[in-house]
Amino acid sequence: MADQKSDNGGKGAPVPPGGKGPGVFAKWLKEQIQNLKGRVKEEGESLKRPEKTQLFKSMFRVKHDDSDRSRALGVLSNVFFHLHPAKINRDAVRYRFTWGMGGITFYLFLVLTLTGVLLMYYYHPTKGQAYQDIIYLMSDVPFGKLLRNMHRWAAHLMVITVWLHMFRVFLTGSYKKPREFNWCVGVVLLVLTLLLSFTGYLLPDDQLGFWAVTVGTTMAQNTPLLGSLGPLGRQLHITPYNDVRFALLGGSIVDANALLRAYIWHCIAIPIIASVFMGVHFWRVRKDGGISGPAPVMLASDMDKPVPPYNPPKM
Amino acid sequence: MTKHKLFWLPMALVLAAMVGCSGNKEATSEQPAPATSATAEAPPTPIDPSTVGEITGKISFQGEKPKPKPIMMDQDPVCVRAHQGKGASFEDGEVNANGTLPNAFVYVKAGAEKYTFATPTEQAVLDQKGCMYIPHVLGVLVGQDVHIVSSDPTTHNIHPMPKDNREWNESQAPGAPPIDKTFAREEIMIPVKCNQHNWMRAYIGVMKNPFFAVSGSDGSFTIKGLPPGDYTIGAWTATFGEQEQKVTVGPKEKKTVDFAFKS
Amino acid sequence: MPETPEKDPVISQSLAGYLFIAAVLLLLSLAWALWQEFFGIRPWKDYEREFVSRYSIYLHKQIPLQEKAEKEIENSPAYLTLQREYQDLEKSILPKRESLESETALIDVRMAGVLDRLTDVRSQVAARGYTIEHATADSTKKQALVEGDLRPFQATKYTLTLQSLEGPGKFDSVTLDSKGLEEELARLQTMKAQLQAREGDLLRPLSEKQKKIDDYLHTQLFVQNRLNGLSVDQLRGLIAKMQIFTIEIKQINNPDAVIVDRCESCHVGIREPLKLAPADLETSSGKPDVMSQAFVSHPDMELLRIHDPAKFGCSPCHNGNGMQVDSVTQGHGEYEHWLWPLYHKGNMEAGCQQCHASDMVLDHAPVLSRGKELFQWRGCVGCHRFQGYDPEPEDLAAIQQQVQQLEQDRENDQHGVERANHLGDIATDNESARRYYLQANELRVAISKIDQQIDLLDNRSADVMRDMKKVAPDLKEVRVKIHPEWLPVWLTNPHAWRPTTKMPRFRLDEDDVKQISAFIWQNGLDVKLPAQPMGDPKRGEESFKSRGCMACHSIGEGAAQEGGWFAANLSRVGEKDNYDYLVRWIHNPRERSAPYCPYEKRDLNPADYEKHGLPFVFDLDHNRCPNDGHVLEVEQMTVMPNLRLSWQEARDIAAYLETLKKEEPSSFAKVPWINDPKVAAGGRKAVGFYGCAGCHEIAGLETEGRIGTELTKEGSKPFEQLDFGLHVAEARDSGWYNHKGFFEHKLTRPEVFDDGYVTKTEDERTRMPDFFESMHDGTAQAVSVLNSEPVPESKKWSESDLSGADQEQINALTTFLLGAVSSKYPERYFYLPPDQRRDIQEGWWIVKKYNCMGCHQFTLDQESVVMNLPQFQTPEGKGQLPPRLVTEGARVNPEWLAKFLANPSLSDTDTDRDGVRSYLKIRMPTFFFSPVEIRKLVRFFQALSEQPMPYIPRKLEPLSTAELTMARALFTSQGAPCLKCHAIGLAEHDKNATAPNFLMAPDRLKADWVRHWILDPSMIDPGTNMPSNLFRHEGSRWVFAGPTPPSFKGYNGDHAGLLVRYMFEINSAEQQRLIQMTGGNLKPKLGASTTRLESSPKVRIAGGPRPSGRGRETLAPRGPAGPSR
Amino acid sequence: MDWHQLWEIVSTPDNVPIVALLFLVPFFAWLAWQQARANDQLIAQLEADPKLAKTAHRKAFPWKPGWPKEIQTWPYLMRVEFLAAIIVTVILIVWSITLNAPLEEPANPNLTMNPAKAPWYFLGLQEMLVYFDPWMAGVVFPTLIIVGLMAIPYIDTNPLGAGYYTINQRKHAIGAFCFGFFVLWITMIFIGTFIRGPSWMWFWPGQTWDPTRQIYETNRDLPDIFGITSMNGKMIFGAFAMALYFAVAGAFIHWLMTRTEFNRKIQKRMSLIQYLTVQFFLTTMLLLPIKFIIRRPPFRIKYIWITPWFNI
Repeated sequence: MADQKSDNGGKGAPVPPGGKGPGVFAKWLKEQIQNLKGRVKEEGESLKRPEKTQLFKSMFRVKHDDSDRSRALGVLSNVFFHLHPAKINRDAVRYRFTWGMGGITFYLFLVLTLTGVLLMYYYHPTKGQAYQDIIYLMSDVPFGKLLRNMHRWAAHLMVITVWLHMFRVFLTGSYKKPREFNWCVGVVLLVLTLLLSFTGYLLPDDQLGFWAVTVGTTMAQNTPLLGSLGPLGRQLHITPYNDVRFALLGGSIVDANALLRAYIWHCIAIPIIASVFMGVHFWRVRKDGGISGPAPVMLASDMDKPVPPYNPPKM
Repeated sequence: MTKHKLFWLPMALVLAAMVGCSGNKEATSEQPAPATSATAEAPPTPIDPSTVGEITGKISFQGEKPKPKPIMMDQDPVCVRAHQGKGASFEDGEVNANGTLPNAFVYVKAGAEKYTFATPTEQAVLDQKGCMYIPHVLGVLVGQDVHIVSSDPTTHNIHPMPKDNREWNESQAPGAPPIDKTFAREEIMIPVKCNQHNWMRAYIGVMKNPFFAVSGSDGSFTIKGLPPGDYTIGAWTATFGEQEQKVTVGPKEKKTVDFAFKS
Repeated sequence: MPETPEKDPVISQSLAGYLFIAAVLLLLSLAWALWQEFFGIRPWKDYEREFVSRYSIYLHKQIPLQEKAEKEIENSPAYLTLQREYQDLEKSILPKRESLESETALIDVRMAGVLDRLTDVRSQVAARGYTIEHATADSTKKQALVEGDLRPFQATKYTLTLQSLEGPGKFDSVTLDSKGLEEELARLQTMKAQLQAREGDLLRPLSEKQKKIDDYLHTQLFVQNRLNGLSVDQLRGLIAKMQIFTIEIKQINNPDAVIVDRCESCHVGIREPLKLAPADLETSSGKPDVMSQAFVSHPDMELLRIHDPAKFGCSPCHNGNGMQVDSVTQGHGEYEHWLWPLYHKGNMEAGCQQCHASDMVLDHAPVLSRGKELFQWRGCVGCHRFQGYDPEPEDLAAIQQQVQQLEQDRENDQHGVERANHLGDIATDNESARRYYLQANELRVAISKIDQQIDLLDNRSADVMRDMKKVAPDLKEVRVKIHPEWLPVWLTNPHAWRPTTKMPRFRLDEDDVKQISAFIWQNGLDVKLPAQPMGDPKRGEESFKSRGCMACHSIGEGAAQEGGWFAANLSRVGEKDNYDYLVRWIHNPRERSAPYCPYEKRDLNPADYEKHGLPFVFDLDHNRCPNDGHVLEVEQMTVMPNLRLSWQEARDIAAYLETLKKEEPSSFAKVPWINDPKVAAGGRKAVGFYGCAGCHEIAGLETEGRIGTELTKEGSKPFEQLDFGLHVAEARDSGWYNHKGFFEHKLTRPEVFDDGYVTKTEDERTRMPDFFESMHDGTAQAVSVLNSEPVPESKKWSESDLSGADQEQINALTTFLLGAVSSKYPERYFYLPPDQRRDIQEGWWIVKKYNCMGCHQFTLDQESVVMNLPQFQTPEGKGQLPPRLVTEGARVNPEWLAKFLANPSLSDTDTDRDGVRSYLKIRMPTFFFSPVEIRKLVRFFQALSEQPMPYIPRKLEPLSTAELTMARALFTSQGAPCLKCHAIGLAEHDKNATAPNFLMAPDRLKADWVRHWILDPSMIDPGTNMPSNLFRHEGSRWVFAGPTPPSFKGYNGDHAGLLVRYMFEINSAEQQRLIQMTGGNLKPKLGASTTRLESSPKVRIAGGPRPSGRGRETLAPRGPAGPSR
Repeated sequence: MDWHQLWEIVSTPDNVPIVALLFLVPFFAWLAWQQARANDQLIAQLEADPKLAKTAHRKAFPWKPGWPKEIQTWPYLMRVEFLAAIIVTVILIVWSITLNAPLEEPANPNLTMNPAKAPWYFLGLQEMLVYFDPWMAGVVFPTLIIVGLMAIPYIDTNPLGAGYYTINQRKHAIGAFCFGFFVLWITMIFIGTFIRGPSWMWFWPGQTWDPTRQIYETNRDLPDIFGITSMNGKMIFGAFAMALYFAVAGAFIHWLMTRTEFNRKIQKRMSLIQYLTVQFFLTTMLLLPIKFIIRRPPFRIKYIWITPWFNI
């Protein structure tokens, strides 16, 4: 906008010719109005191309056109998009091949973070209050019910998409060299996803969560060596008061401390850990050559050749 | 689970609606109460006097005539004096010399509901004389003034003991002004006693229609002015129970209805 | 890319269509979410909106009607008079008021003039003063500045033209300095205040009058039952309230008890000041719907007044999920995961129990009260512990334990004494020896204290044992009491023999019946009762019907049944009972054949007494065990009281009862096996198994515990833990898979949850017997009946069809059990009042225990049994009714009451009479209350009438000689009726008496009450025989209404007061004098036994009266082997 | 057939994901199978014709010369991602509106839920509790699963099949994984959710979940069948039985791994440790269905090997 303004700015506001009679003044006034109309029209015209405005340019830095360069820059110079390469395998955009599960999982993680943060405003991880808060959330908080439902179902959906993602990755053999390590990171993320969901289960402090967690942690009690009921636990003087279950729950039963621990794990610790691993996961996807396929098929007869003839790792 | 939850809902509604309806009735009967009962009474139903009939009859008594039971009035010398040494006997269970019953209350028990009657302006007098209520049996209309006077130089205490009406008792010292009372609801019969003289007894029948009579010392009674129609006639006695008979009265007809009581 | 033969599908394919569809779907789903948020899960918005509109319409409809009614009232002479008075008053004060106001106005103007200048002066003084104070620290310099600057300024004089107070338009000119200005202002202010005060005084009567007018309007509307007495203005106010009604969640929030209830978001009208019925808030089409149901007012506003919803909320009482408002199902908590669904309409009162567990009788909860009563009466408590019920066995056990502990302590202390003495003896120096001896003495004192404590505990255990009752008869007496042939008949099905019995039917087969009968028979005490001569059944019937037996017992079956429900129906008693036993029982039901020793756990026999050289005498005065000195059970554990009848009358009644039979006892099957020990052998196990000892006293099973589960918190037990047996699926499908369904089915047919099991052994099946057999017509039918509306209370036992009565009982018991929960309220919300109300709570338990309400009315709406009996319907009959106890606490002296309750004959020697109302045929029996219960009862009556305890009589002014003469004259005058009805101690006169003797008044009555009583007895006891309006109001005093004796001439005192004072001075001598004064009228027989009434009876509370039969009655035949002593 | 019961279980909000899983997993398996078949056909074609193999576009996806091998991320990938995000959002919102997240009674340690179930994704582990001791099912197996999953890239010495769907080239790998994923994981979850009722009893779908149901259940162990009663005898017998199992299962797996020429080629590329790891994981995996079968009627065997410290 400033550009256009500077053009007109040169004209300035002419000094009204004083004392030459009303006729002259009317003429002058008409002229000014005419002038102003022109400017308004001109600037209004420029608004039709917002990408030309200073505001737009300051935000997006690159031109928005169909040239390859602009498109590549559009991805690379964007903090959110630049995890992507500028160009990708032509068939990698096919849902049929990728199932989109990795991306959806990440999207669900974002949804969960958003809804989770909003839920945290209304939740106290204390015995008694927690349950009340959930009821409050469901009946009072604007969109509270929707928030809670979305959080719950997104979490379930995320578990499913993670599994399917892993399934797809296995089926396309994408863990193979050089992506072995990223597969391991993926497994860690899978575990973290399950733990995230599990820790969230207790938070409403209802029977469902209580007994699910009780069942879950009773298994932990049977850990060999570290659990009070596990093999060799007794021999190592492991009791219900110093075993791994106690460490998980902050007590020998699922109670206020367990609630607090679950809360902190669920809202702070695991999300941070998962974010770190996700960062690594995505970074390694890029560094290991983008997504693995769809790659050209290999033949058993190629097996002895040292390097696959196609699709070498880039960058 | 959901199924019967849903089932419960209409169930509850139906129940609620039922209660609601009954509540409704109560409410409506409450609201116009002042309109009907006290302030604006329905006008009396016109009865054509040229068609009215009449019922007469006798109350006979079968069986051995019970001996009159004397009243021991020595609790209050005034009463003794009032009878000049002759003494008095209980009216309940009394049988006339001709073998009929006095003090039977004969009334139209059913059949006259469609008529309404203006409250009579004349008073029904209940006297206390010689420590006895006179008359012994008295019929009045709902809302009619009962004028209670005492002719005795002793304190009486009039105490009706109704089931459906308001209960009260009031003392009436010698020379005290008469007591005027009304009864708001129909009732057969209200025993009246005296808290001072426990032998004293009267019975007041509160009626919605004026078709009633008390049998006299000859055991006969007459109910006049009955419009033609089917009636149930009741005859009440203090000692021998109550009887009823059905009767149809034609225009200007004079019917005879006799009752016979046994001991 | 021109050379591309085909377009590249990956690049050229447009996703626009997909994106568009996805975006549209997204928008739609967002819109749906919004709709859901604002309407879908906010149904209460509709409710509130509807309420506002319907309620406004209703109010608008009401206003013209109310206006009409108001007009009528406003046109009534009384109102017009008030109005006129108001206007007159207003007119009369108008000139004064105007002059006051104009004076005030003048002052205001003048004051403004003064202030105008003064404000300026004050501001200048303050500024100058500040400058001086801060100019220098030197005080002399300061002083100089003050003198030089401030003072001259203050002294400056101003000349002002001010409004004169003499009248408007007049001015005076004054010259004042700053001080003068201040003074002038103060003067004016004072004057103004005075004027205003005067105006206030002037106007006060006016506003009072206005209030009177408003009150009159409200009162008249209220009396006419018009919309709770709301005036048109108030109705308009309600409409205005509706106009500014905000659609929002209406919430009760009490953080103190963690209650958040939003019930009023839909039930908007629940607390409106009007009584709203569904019809008042129907839809525009004129039909009541769900909403009009929801909008009604609370049915019991009084209940809400006591339990302010702001404090108590809704859901803790009604259950449901008070926070949820997103659907009716959620709000009412009627979904799987809410443990506290809304109580069913018929069980609504269950909610009261959680806080009112200590109450036996609750005013606003008749169904729950009935359930509580039934739990005791039907003997549920025999098998199921319930906190608060039948505490005596546990108390007794605790006392025994304490005694044993104390005895142990005593022994230890004894050793301590010996040790200390020994140490003292061998001590090396005197100092320590003295210390040891002191120690020994201290221990000896401690021992004496322990001894006293043991005594106290023994006494308490005697009390507890007196209070301990069994629901059913003592089976130890079975051999002396009944015909053995009857036993199997009864056990097979008690309901067949006596349909109304509270004995339930145990599902016994023929063998069980034989074994149990034989066991009980052989286990009974083998004693012989003296043979009694036959009485006169005709007289007996008369006695039975007039003495009050029928307050508890009934006669006749089906429609012909007559009498009380509390005790057995005696229509067939002649088929089973021995005459000799009946005579003893009627004469004194508490008499046992042998005492029971709880320490030795057996019945004592004459040999036990003989060993110690004691006669075989045991009663409340001889209640120590000859063997160990502990307290014995010397009474039958029945609540049946002693009517203190003579032996002859007892015989008459027994003879009458023996005539009551449907068939001859000889027609029962013979029982040759009854004495066969082999048959009895299996009976012991069965008797223990079925818990017979819970209700019956059975030799050898006295210490058996309760066999059922404790039910104190049964309603809180998760119903998943309730055993529905094979009915789970059915229960789920037909909607009774919940507490209510469980309780109702279990009560209807206890074995219902054993249905269908083929593998359960007898022992695994439920032992609970059938209480309500009339409800057995198939489970499904029972359910449909149970889920309908509650049975009206009028359906009582006397109904020929028991199912109605049974249904009522099941519903009441279900309500009670549903309410037996751990409360959601904090404990401080429980109703455990610290004051007299606690006495009321405790008293009701005793009143219910002994069925006092069979004879007495405690409130007018509570009907006693006897008042409905046909023999009490005539005027004469009504005169024979037992006294109403509505104001008993205010009427009687509590000390006297305690004596009376202990011994209603008020005499040790002459017990065959009623101490107060000897003229009544019906008789206050002796209940042998323990001191504990007497104390509670006395407190109960005092508390009911809000009388302070202990009672200290008000001192009455003694009568002067003149007054005494006057009082006597009045008492004996023709006009005064007192002596006509009140007993005076002359048999001849008292025959016709209908009121108590005045001799008792000083001890028995409270003077204040007596005064109210004689002024208007029918206010206190409507329907009483006592005449009303004996006095008339004359000025500030009450004057006798009848002719007064000449001595009253010139007397200015209060006649009623005079009489009361006189009554409290009457003694036997005075009474004699009165009798003489009446001349021949009362037929005094000089020397007649006026001593019959002891003016202060010496009553032994501990032992109660000694019934005349106990070794005194010479007529009583005494068999050589009899238990008499 | 208790349809009501069945509907109640299926419609429980928390079970909806499992129902979804029942459709999603087969669908995606089918999707993968289709692509794998296309690829396998292509591979067969190319293997048969080495000349063609040199020049052909080795993908089942169509390609014509002149089409770019790579395309711009913006907009071609981004728009796809965007579309996916919108669809997921729509699904989530609709799901959230129509189904409420469960909220049961407040936690109550005194009121045991029957059945008390873990979150659905752990029900496989809970189901394993029936067959193994808690320390095995709850601790050892989960650990093995994680470790085993992580080990996959390092023990799979087959270089073929990277980046495309195929079955023929990776029969064993895919077979083993699908066995683990479908049979041991999804099926167990399915059983845990829909089959296991009160007291963790086996209810066929449509049977009423009756908490009071009585079933014949006996805890006998393998040694008991052979009449071995002494503790030591049992221990030794069990050890022997386990050794036998591992020997047989190992031989079976070895036979599988060396069945074809291609298999042998792959197997030769393995180091000893890789080979042993594969053997260990596969034999352990096989243990589960075997225990599952012998636990069910008519065998009803609880443990194979009993020691004072642990039981298998």
